[in-house]
Amino acid sequence: GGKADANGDALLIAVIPKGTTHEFWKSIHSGAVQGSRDAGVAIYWKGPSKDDDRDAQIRVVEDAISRGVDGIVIAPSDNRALVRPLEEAVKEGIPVVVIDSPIDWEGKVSYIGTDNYQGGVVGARALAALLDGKGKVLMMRYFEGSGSTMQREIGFLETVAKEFPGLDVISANQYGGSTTESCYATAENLLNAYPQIDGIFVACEPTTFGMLRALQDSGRAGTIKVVGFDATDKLLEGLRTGQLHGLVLQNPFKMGQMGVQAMADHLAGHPQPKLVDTGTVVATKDNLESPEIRDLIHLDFDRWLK
Amino acid sequence: MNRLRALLAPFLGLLFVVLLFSVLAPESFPTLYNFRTVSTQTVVVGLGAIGMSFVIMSGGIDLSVGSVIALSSVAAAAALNAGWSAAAAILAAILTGAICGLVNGLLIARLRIMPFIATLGMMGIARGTAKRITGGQKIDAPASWLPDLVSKSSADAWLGLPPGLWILLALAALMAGVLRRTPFGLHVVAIGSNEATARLCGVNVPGTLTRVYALNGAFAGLAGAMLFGRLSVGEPTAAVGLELDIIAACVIGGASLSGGEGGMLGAMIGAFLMAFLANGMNLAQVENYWQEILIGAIIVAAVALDRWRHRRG
Amino acid sequence: MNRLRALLAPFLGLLFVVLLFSVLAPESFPTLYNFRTVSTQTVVVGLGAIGMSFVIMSGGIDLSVGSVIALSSVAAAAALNAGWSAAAAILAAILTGAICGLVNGLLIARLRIMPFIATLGMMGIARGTAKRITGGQKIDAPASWLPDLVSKSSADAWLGLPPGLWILLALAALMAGVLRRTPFGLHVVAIGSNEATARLCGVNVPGTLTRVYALNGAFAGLAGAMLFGRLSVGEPTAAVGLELDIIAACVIGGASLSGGEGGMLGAMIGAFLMAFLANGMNLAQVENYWQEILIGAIIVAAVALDRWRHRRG
Amino acid sequence: MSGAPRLRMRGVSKAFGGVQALRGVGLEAAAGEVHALVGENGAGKSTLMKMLSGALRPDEGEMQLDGAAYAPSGPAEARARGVAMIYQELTLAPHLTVAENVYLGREPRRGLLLDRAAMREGVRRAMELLARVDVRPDARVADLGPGQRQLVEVARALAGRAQLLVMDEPTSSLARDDVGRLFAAVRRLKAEGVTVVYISHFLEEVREIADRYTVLRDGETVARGEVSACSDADLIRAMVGRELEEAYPRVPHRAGDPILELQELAGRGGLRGDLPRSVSLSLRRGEIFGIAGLVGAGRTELLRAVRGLDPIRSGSVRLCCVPPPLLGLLSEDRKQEGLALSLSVADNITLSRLGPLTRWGWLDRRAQTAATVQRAQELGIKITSAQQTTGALSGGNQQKVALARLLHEEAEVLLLDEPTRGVDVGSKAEIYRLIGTLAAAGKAVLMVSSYLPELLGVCDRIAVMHRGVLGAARNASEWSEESLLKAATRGEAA
Ligand SMILES: Nc1ncnc2c1ncn2[C@@H]1O[C@H](COP(=O)(O)OP(=O)(O)OP(=O)(O)O)[C@@H](O)[C@H]1O
Ligand SMILES: Nc1ncnc2c1ncn2[C@@H]1O[C@H](COP(=O)(O)OP(=O)(O)OP(=O)(O)O)[C@@H](O)[C@H]1O
Ligand SMILES: [Mg+2]
Ligand SMILES: [Mg+2]
Repeated sequence: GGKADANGDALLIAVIPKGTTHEFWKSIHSGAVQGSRDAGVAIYWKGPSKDDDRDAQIRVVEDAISRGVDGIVIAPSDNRALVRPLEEAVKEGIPVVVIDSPIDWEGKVSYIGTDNYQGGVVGARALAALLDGKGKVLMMRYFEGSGSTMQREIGFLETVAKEFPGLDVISANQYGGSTTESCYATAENLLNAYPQIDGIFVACEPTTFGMLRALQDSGRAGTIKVVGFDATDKLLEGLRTGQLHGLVLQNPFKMGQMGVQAMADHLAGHPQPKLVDTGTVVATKDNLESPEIRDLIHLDFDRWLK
Repeated sequence: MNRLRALLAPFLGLLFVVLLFSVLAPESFPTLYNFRTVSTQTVVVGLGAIGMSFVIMSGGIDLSVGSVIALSSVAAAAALNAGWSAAAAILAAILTGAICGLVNGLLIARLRIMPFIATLGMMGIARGTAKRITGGQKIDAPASWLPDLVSKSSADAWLGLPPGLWILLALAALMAGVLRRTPFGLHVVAIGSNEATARLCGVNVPGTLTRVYALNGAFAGLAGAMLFGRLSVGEPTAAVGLELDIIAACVIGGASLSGGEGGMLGAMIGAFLMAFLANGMNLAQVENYWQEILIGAIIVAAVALDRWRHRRG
Repeated sequence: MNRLRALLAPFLGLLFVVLLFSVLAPESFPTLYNFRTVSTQTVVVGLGAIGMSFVIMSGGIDLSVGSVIALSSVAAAAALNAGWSAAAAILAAILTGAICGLVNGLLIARLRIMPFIATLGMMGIARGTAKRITGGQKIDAPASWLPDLVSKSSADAWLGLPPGLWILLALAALMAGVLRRTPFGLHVVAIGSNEATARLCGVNVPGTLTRVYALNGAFAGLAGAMLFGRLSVGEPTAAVGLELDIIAACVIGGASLSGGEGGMLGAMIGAFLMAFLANGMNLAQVENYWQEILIGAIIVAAVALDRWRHRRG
Repeated sequence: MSGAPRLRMRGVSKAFGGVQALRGVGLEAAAGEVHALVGENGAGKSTLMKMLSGALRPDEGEMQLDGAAYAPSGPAEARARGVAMIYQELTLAPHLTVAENVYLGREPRRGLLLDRAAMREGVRRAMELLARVDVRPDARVADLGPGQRQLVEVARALAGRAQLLVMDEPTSSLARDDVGRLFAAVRRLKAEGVTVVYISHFLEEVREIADRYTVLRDGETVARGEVSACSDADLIRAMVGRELEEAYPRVPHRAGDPILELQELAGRGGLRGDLPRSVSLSLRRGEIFGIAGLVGAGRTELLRAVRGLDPIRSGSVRLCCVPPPLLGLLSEDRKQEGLALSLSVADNITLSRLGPLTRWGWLDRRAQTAATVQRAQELGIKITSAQQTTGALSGGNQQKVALARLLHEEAEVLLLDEPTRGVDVGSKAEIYRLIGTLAAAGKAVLMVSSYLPELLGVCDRIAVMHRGVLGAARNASEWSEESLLKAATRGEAA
């Protein structure tokens, strides 16, 4: 943290998301702001100009190194590709805390995030509970090469295979694609292909949203049990109206907050645990108003981002 | 006639795809409901292809439509949020698109910047503006009847088909007439065929080109409104690369990027061909990458066939 | 001379950007480390722009380079996985690119399909193939010295600058010579200037064009190897839309898409201009969308200026 | 009204960048007059007429129509004022039909739509005037031959009810009969009181159709008067600015061994892809062999097939000796094919044979410049530098650059397609002298031309092509213009 003086009095910590266009990142941003207030540091929030573009995120890391920040908190868009630039950061004396998605790298101070595989496991159990352990199940994937969703998808499929022999996965090889409208069109097509489905699992916000729209539009919303991921207003509304039945929620606010806090503590010389699981919970229509879930979904972004 | 013969290959291609998947997925593909689904999926690309046909006929190209569609979908959402009616929101989207198109047109017609470059610039400008307006987020909008236009439920259907499909077909027919039956359309084809001639014959070339790009922008705007209807949110990162699908629809339908050749019916066939292909592959559980490979191959094959037909006369 | 005067505007633009951000971010922008950073960020686009310069000079365009770069990065990773050396992996990437380019060239030169269409088709085919090979996932590869080429750490540097930058500059200088000083280069320029004349003069037009696209593919392949070096994984979904950045670099540097005009130095200036702009905006904390808007505006302005200069003579 | 001429132009000037194309030009023409505008290449004829048609605007000077000021803002206004123009370069849109081309820019409308019936009717009437009803209004222009295309161009001017009709080299692609029909149409218009400004490099056409003339030289009016009151020599002197000793300078040369033999050659050129059909000839070193024929006879296609640019269907092209002598083709279409106008003069001249100018595979620019300067001196090409852009040269000099390329190629067989098309009288004589010099140096020349006097004046032997079939060759002295024309239209070598 020797560069603190060059940047004024406060330490400057770069917080680097994978993208900027999902509400998920806004929650992380809010948490990071909260963390910076708690710890009395300054943060520098910068995402890649193209979402989910690894090279673009590498550039942001490189530029942060050039800028001489005191620490980097990053949600890496790839568990390998970001290793090298982050190693370079460490070489330049900039420590790194990893949040949200894991990375195959020992040099990090700490990983604070969801165990994505576990997210898939939780989703599988929730869906199985909704279906009483039997029925035909469909899973629509996100786009090719998306690491965290792939972990969830594997977690889901392996859990179904291991724990729920009564569940029959009838389709799991179709990708929705990286944009909302391509997920939507694929969801429409899949629903047409399978008139008889009992349950659906989708592992991220765009696929959940696309599936919800397709179900609404085909008039089948509510008749098929759906477990999706993440919470946006549209998805929560779906939950309330009984069109979605479970949303696996992560705790992005906590990731941002703890990420910045951990970095500040590390810079202050306090040792940090290597791994912190921020946990996943399943929100359902019934537990929506419970305090645990309310804290996760009703963020008033203006408190942090205005 | 000549122009009809040019449509034969894309039409046979469409027929082939439809028959193929009717065999591969007999339960789900050849159903009225699935046809309604494919229609609503085609509306956005189809509307874009109507405007793009004019641009391509005039010898130009517009790379900015994907971005303009996204910006217009954001505009529609913002208008609804501001308490405007659904009709007013559609108009706002069309107007947004038309303004972007107008700027393209002025750059191309007045400053004489090549269409590829001018619209490449606009591609970044419109996309950046959309993100600027929304702060990079999806924006929600209150409920309205706009999404019903691209609904595939029979409750919203007109004569059994989605309203969006009727709108698409009606506009395609109307604009085919404009292209072939009006002085404006004749001027567009003349510019694409030989711009110097058009100029010497007293055709207002800059004015016509400006109108062509503004028209294309307006159709992109309408497509944006329909995209908003489909997603029910305005999304600044939507429709990335959609311009290439739209151009591909026109080209598969027989349009020539050197201008003067093409037509509305061909563009519609091209748009439906791509939509049926994607739909059929999903239904038949074909891996996604085959779709990319096949669409690429079809584009090349369509043009190779056309070249071969031309050479044999 | 004429050709140097055409470079004035992009060069002044580059200078302006560098000075501007040196003022806006005086601590971090004008440092050697940051310059090394920007250089490595430019290598992929810069290598692509070398090949693309030949294509654009010949009056063509290649929309498939982004996909080909991704496919080549996958090929490099696969080669390393198969136990090949880093040098062999680079060769594998170059060869993969060259084969894609060769197919483009044959479609364009032999079947006489327009470059826009042929390469639009290849764009889908190469991307789909990359996904097919990897099953849609990125593929890991064992450690090698390949990533050091695009490392910006001073330990890997040659004479204080990243190896990748030296490679880029050396190849650009070499290919500038090839373009201006060899019969092949002169034939390329002649084809771009007037293809019929080139044919009349006994230039082997199909052969030359085939070689131009194969060469461009080979450079895309090398760029893919460098991208693999940056990412240290082979990624089928990488470099989407990168072709537009590469074309923009050439155009900002003064190339004309109607052929016959342009050059290597200009393309390099264009590539660095875009990289410095993105880097400077990150350092100066400018929001992302401004970057998109500004790059778009710069493309248009560069060409508008060029047109204006032309008209004044 | 009666006192003012139909057209009066005074003090018209125009500059393109540094080039002063016109300086203070004046021109007057009365109603019902055919006025010839003549001058060397680059004299400014087309530029002057483009002011009238609204395609260009004068920098200085004034124009009047029937005594009223005339300053059209564009082609549309010019046409509204009754001025029509046939441009030198064919200006048709190939994807449109004949009717659409004729009415482009002033379409008859019914409501918001095009009135196609009226368009068809108008075209039919114009074609009747030209006695060529075989050109259908609904045919696509892309499907027409070059002669028919030029007729469409003429029909466009005729259909417009013009008071002033400008024709810029309207006969360059027309067959003899069509020229006759065109002149008949012009006479009819003249009788109706229409004023025609007629630009041509063919003095015999001027003599046949024009009443009065104006001569331009270097952008200035140098002579005007009654056509009947001046001789060809007077006109040429005014155009060239000096006495032209000889229209067809002869350089002595002798024919040697055969170098090129064609036997029953048939190719795949032309609109229907079957030209030429059957060509047999034997060409000798040091010989100038001329080929006459109507437009569309397949002469261009013959040269292209021999040069290897178009595929050969059957028959053979045999060249003497090993290694075979080089063939060089001079294209009839300088702008579209002959030259890369945006490249330098040096590149254009040396492009076809860069080998000797390279060392270790790299081009030696100094050797290239030296070779260029040498050719320029040999042919008297006026250039300021070898790196000058070719497009900046005048038409005659451009043609010489194209010829210089054949010299640089060291071609032994020169295939010259319309080597003097659009070239003025003075430059023509220089090109003829050059052709003679080449023959004297032992090169074989196969020359296609539609201008019969030059074939008769330059060639040793001449054969006539009719519908893709080449007739028997005879010595030039055995032909006359009449016999050539007869053979070209009827196909008999008698
Ligand atoms: N658009 C232009 N830009 C630059 N120079 C031009 C342009 N048009 C004509 N010129 C120049 O103006 C001069 C007059 O050209 P113009 O075409 O009027 O000659 P012309 O008498 O019609 O010759 P020709 O008999 O070859 O048709 C020439 O020097 C020509 O190079
Ligand atoms: N199918 C075609 N499409 C386009 N242009 C053509 C076609 N055929 C010929 N031309 C061009 O039209 C011009 C005149 O060619 P034309 O058909 O009169 O044949 P030609 O044999 O060259 O006539 P001529 O005997 O007078 O030389 C040439 O420039 C030729 O290249
Ligand atoms: Mg002229
Ligand atoms: Mg000819």
